[in-house]
Amino acid sequence: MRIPCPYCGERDGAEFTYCGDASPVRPAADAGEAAFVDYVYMRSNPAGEISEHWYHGQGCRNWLIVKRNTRTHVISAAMLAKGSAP
Amino acid sequence: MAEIIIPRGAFELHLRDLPPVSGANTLKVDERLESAMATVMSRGDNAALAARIHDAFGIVLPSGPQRVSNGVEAFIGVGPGVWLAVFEKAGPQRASKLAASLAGLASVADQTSAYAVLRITGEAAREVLSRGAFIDFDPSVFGPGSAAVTTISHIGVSIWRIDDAPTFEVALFRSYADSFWHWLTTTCTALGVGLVRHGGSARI
Amino acid sequence: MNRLESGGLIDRGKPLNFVFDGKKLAGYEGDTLASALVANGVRLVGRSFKYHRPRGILTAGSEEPNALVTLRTGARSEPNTRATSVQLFEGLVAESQNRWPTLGFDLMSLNNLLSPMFTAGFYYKTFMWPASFWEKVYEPLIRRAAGLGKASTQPDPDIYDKAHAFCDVLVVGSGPAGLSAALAASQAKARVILVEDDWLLGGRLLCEDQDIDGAPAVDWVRRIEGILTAMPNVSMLRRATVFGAYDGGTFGAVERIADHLAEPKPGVPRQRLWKICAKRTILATGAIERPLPFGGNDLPGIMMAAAVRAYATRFAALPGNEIVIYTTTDSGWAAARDLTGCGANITAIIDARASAPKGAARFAASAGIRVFENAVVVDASGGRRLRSLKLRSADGKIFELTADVLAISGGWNPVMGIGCNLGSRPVWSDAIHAFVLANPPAGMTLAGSAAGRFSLAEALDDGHRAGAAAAADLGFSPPPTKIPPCSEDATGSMPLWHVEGAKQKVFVDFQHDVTDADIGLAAQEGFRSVEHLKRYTTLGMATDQGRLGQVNGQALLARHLGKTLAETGTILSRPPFLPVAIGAFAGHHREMNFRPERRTASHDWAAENGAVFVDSGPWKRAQWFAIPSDQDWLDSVTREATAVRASVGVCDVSTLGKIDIHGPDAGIFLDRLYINMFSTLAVGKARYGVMLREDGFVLDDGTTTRLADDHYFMTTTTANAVKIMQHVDYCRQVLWPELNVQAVSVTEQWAQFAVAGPNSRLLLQKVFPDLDLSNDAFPYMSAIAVTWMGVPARIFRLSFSGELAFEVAVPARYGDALVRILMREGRDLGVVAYGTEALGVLRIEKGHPAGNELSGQTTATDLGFGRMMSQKKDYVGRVLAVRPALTDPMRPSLVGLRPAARSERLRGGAHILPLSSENRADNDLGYVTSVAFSPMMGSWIGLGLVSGGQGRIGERLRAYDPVRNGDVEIEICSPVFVDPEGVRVRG
Amino acid sequence: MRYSIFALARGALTKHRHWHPAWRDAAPNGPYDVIIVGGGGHGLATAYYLAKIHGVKKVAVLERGWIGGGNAGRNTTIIRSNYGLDGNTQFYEWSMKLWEGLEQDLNYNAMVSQRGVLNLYHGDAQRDAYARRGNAMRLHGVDAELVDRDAVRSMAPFLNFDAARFPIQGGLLQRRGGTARHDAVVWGYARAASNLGVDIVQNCEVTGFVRSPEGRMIGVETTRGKIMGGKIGMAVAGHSSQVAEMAGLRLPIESHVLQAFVTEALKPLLPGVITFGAGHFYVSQSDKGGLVFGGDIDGYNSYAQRGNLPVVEDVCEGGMALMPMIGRVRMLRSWGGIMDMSMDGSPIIDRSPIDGLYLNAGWCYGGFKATPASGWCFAHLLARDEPHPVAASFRLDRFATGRVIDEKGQGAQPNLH
Repeated sequence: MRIPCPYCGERDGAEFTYCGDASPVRPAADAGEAAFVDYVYMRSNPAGEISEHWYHGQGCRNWLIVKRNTRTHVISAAMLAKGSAP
Repeated sequence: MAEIIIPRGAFELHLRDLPPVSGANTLKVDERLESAMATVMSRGDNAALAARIHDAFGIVLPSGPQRVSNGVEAFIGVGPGVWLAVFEKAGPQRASKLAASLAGLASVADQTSAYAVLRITGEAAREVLSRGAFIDFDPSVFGPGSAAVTTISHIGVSIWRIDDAPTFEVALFRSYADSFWHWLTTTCTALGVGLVRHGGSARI
Repeated sequence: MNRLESGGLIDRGKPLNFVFDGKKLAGYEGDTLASALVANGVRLVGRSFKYHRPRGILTAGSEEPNALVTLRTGARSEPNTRATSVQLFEGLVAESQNRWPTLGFDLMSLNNLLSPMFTAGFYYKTFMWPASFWEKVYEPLIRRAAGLGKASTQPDPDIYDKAHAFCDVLVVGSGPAGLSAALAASQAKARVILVEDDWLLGGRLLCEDQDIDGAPAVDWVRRIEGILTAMPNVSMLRRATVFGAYDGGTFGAVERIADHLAEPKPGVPRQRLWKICAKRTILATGAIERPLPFGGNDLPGIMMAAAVRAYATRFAALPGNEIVIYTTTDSGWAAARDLTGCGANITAIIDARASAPKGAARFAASAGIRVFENAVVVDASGGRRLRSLKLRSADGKIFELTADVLAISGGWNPVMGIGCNLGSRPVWSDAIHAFVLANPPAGMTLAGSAAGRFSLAEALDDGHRAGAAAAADLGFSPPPTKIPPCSEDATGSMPLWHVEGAKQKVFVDFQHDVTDADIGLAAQEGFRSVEHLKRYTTLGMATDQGRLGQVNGQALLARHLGKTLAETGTILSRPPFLPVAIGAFAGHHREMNFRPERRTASHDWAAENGAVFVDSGPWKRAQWFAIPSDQDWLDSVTREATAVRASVGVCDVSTLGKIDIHGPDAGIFLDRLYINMFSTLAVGKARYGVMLREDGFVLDDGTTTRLADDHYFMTTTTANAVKIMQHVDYCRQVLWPELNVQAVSVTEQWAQFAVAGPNSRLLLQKVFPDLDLSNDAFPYMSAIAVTWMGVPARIFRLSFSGELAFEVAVPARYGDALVRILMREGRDLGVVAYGTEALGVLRIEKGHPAGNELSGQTTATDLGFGRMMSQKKDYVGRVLAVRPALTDPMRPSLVGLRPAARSERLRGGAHILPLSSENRADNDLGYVTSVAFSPMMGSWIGLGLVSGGQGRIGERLRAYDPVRNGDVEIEICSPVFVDPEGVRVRG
Repeated sequence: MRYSIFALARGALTKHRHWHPAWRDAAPNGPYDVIIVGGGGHGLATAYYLAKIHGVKKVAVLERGWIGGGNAGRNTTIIRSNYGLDGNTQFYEWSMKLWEGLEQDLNYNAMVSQRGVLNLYHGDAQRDAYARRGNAMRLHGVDAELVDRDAVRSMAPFLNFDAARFPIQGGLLQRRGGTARHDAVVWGYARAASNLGVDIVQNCEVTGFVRSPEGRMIGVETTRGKIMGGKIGMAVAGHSSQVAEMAGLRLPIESHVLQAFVTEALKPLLPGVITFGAGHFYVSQSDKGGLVFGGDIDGYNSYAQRGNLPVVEDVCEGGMALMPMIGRVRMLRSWGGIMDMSMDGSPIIDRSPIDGLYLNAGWCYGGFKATPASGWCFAHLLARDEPHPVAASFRLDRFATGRVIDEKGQGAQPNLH
């Protein structure tokens, strides 16, 4: 897998750590337990396009949002997570 | 206690055993011990930081993975808003002086001891490095001034190219030095490349 | 000798000696092991997998199912090696496999007699009674009979390495299509990598008597090779196999650097794994000839026609003196022409098609060859070699021919395995009677025979187009090139999957002994998808991965089901394309070099002082320091721990993760990371903190110091250093990007030493004479940055041991100097160096949780930190930490333990049960997390997680440890064994 | 017809004309009492036990492709019950007990081979963690032995003891662990279930659910038409989220690819299953002689049934660290299974929030070995509407309550389990 890091350029997937679906957003502190249970545990797990978090730990040390197809592994976009909405 | 403490290079013992003369198909290698290094992290206003650095060093701060040098100081882009500053022949307090001069614009962490930096020069350097790093070192892609943070043999490295010799520098966390040396020497042997000690250290 | 006097690509001036099954033989430079065996008249080379039938060389390529040998001996012995792919070298030693006692007389061939019972899947129907016999009797028998070669039990003495490459266009295969493609792309100035499996470029052109540009094709190959070699933008890998296509245009290839030598030169790898990143790929991997079905079609002497042609043309070796050709293709006739040209004696050509191709009759007549049109071979016979065959003409007449070689040609299957790796599915083409890859993955093109365009002219043209198009696609401008004229070759064929009336077994998968009847039985028993067929009969699961027989088998299945091959389909090919040595994937990451080692700045000093090192993640840490008077490790550890409590000790704690956290919002940021407050911490002060995961369980702990208003220095456990750095980056980049916080790991910048014990202040004062380290000036949990002999240093008043203690940090380059000075200056105080074991003893005596307690299954409350959980702020894990199961008062929580009889030993991992209870899970109260021999207590002590925890203090329970035969009565106590009031630490 | 050596001998004389299809290739014929979605090992086992133990008359198994084509046919065939946490231990042990009598029960040789599973440890903390697990097993009546380095050496002398980055110090041994022939398990259950009247419907993909006006699940839409059923059980690990989505549910599950590998066939070399405690590598040898091995999942969400090169390298590095004599042995094939990775690493066998829909999901690495008990317990749940005692912890609500069963202590990050 080749991940197009917005800073480093395209790199081998082995340089990155995966952290799953980027869609769930951490609820507000007072959102209550159910909201946190949903945020922490429940996943859409789509077969197709997904926006996900990858960490370029062996590169620029940035968290990325990568748009990838889980059926084909084709990556259509990658951006820095900081300042991007999933 | 009136004594002098001596810094230890991470590759000291390995380099000591290398022959000093170069011959055909050799790579010159030495450890950069006289330089100070620091991680410079922008606090948000990259333009102001770049201006301050330009004023201080005459260096145009790179916005991507490049190395820009004025011959004595260099800034290497290692991430968005993050640079590795390298100062040739600088003392152990250099990083804190930099921190003071960039106060408010950047956070600075001294990394002088954290990284062991090998300078590698010679025809075979590109091939040797590409054995380990999944990076395209073709001169059309990775010319002088190019930089990359990646891994070699499971070890995190920062690599930048300095000149057309070609000369590369490879920075890695010093605790990995022995394992990295093993990779370097076995790779050179496999390629039939001899390692020799760099004579002196050029100012670039 | 079956060697021709002239011709071929062998060097008759360089004879090579080799040994097969103990027999000394000779071949030439340029031979494969198989061609040398052919030249020596060796027919029988192996035994089949299941029935142990005698088998000879069938092919001349990597698809060989029969001629598998064990190459070399001892530690270098290499089972299941295809003789057809081994380049002959001086002194080569090979042994046949899967036979006992000898290849000629194999007792296991008794299986052949039982073959009427040993049908597809027979083992699923029997060996069930009695149940205990499976492991003891049946399975050992089956396992012994199965398998092929024997693996060495000695470590592989050779080395392997890895390399990376990038290109615009990757061309796989160097036959006419591949060479044309490489030429076209490279002339357009694209960066090209050409990979060839063989040691020579040329592919089929080496094995056929063809002309290109008015000269022998081999001359053209050499010319193109010369042009490509001279181009700086072309790299060529010979003896290299592209074994897999992976995501993003990444390809794996293995280069066999030294397999053609008796052994590699010192330091030179045997093989190299290439990871190639290509923008465009051209698969010019050719095609493989299909066998034909008839009884006894596995007899030694029956060979693929293309193989017989290759042995004659390239290797100047004839496999027999009386050759019959059986074909359904025009290429079978082309083979006959080439063979005749080499002087082979072809007695007959049988073409199953209604009529032979144009011009065939004239050729046959002039060569004196009998021709049978519209006829099929029904059975072949002989014992351990072919002697005669029976054929049936269209009108049902039976003819019998004698022959020692039968060359068969049943059509061509394009080789497109790599193209299927990313999920593209082959589809059946009625035009060429083969599966083709109609929709290759993006960026990949198939060219020549691999695309089902079988003629030489098509291959040259197709390759050129593909190469030019790939380059043009990337923005290069291919110059116009003339495609050279070449000899014509007809490519007509007719599929033939089944023959009626065979008396003997008709083999479909040769190595695995899958027969026509097995396919029928599978269909009859309901195994009707190609996947079921494969799994039930093992069709295509042999070392040739079905390259030869799979389509034939699938066609038979379709026939049984009354369907077409287009309907039943085929199997998706997965990596590796050809079997790859495990060593090649591992490279030098094996044995001691499996993973890199991290050494602290004091490593050499520790080694000089008797340190025994322990793995702590990737780090090597001193576990204890053995001195001559120590009887054993426990002696060393006890001595070290005692000395710390009595005077002073020094321990390298550099491996703890260290993170610099900067920025105006650093305090608020830390408040959200830790359960307790850090924004309120004063500059120059340190605080112990606990972090949770968002699910409410403990993630990590450590002390964090405020060095300036906008600068904190965080420490993590050694084990979690990398994880916490990632977590910090996640929190500041993803969760709270609005906070102005910068963070970077400085773990490696600082060598840090704990100086602990009542005399630690005395020692430090000697090393830092200008500092006031008194309690008033520098109380517990203080920190200061100083300059020590010209270098920056930091001193912290922290204690993991519960003693008066400090931690001193200097830049790692000076770590070695610092530890030597500390030890020298402490000599008159009786300073000891202590390792991780003593560190463990001291922390267990103080009840501090560490790795064994931070198991990822414990909560802050479990570990006694419940009261640290701030109510005033949001932090990671706050909400889910209060779920019912995490706040259940009966959760196991941290306690101390002591053996009731003080002389007894405790062990970590023992479970805790009530006294005189049954040894049952429902009596399980918890377990022992950490143990140590405490010099202070004079006994073993432990920490444990016990249901009801603190409420059980004083209670007698037992530590039950059946896996080590332990059952020790224990007393639950406070986890703080030493100085519970914390007087020493503030001393 | 009963399978036996005598039946085979008869076949030898009659050209095997007497064999029938192992299972009926049924057409949908509803309404059914229970519809099982998913014709893998778990689904077929569930159907078999529903018919056999609970006497449920009309049971259908719907498979979108061919039975056993998913993870049942894409695993490394290991069976074991060496789990340490309450909830897991008793469940996997029940599975092991069922394995031990499976072949006689099904009259099908699934080649259940109890040649032992040995988990190696390389340090004191790992030893104590294995002791903790082994002791938990013993408290549950499961066999477990902590063996030292010498004992490991006598069992597997070819391992790398002397030049190791992480030297072997010993291991946790479960002698009753081992392997079973994965495809045969599927076919054996299919045959036995079919013989009891279960309809196994292949090439029948579920495309939606049919709900009653009250919201109860009463049937499924399929590529072969609407099929009605009293209860619907999902056993589609790898694709649980996809099927659940049709019912409007989100699950605490991600789909990840796990690669596995087999070498060319070799004469007997390995005694049982060995796992390397300092890297990602485990290995056994099949009856055909191939070394079957694997390691970690690739670690990213995937439905592609294939992985990437870094994991191949990582696994082989582990292999060469542990047994450097396999350097010249060649990898023949690789494959990728889609793992239903749950948020705590443990499975779910429970009612869904929708009446009439039942879940069997989230098997992570444990799916194959769990096959018999999963079928047994899911059948129990479907038939009696209450959890079977040995699967009582595998509840869907445990993520909300915090009663997670997290063997690895990694929290809600499924790619780390």
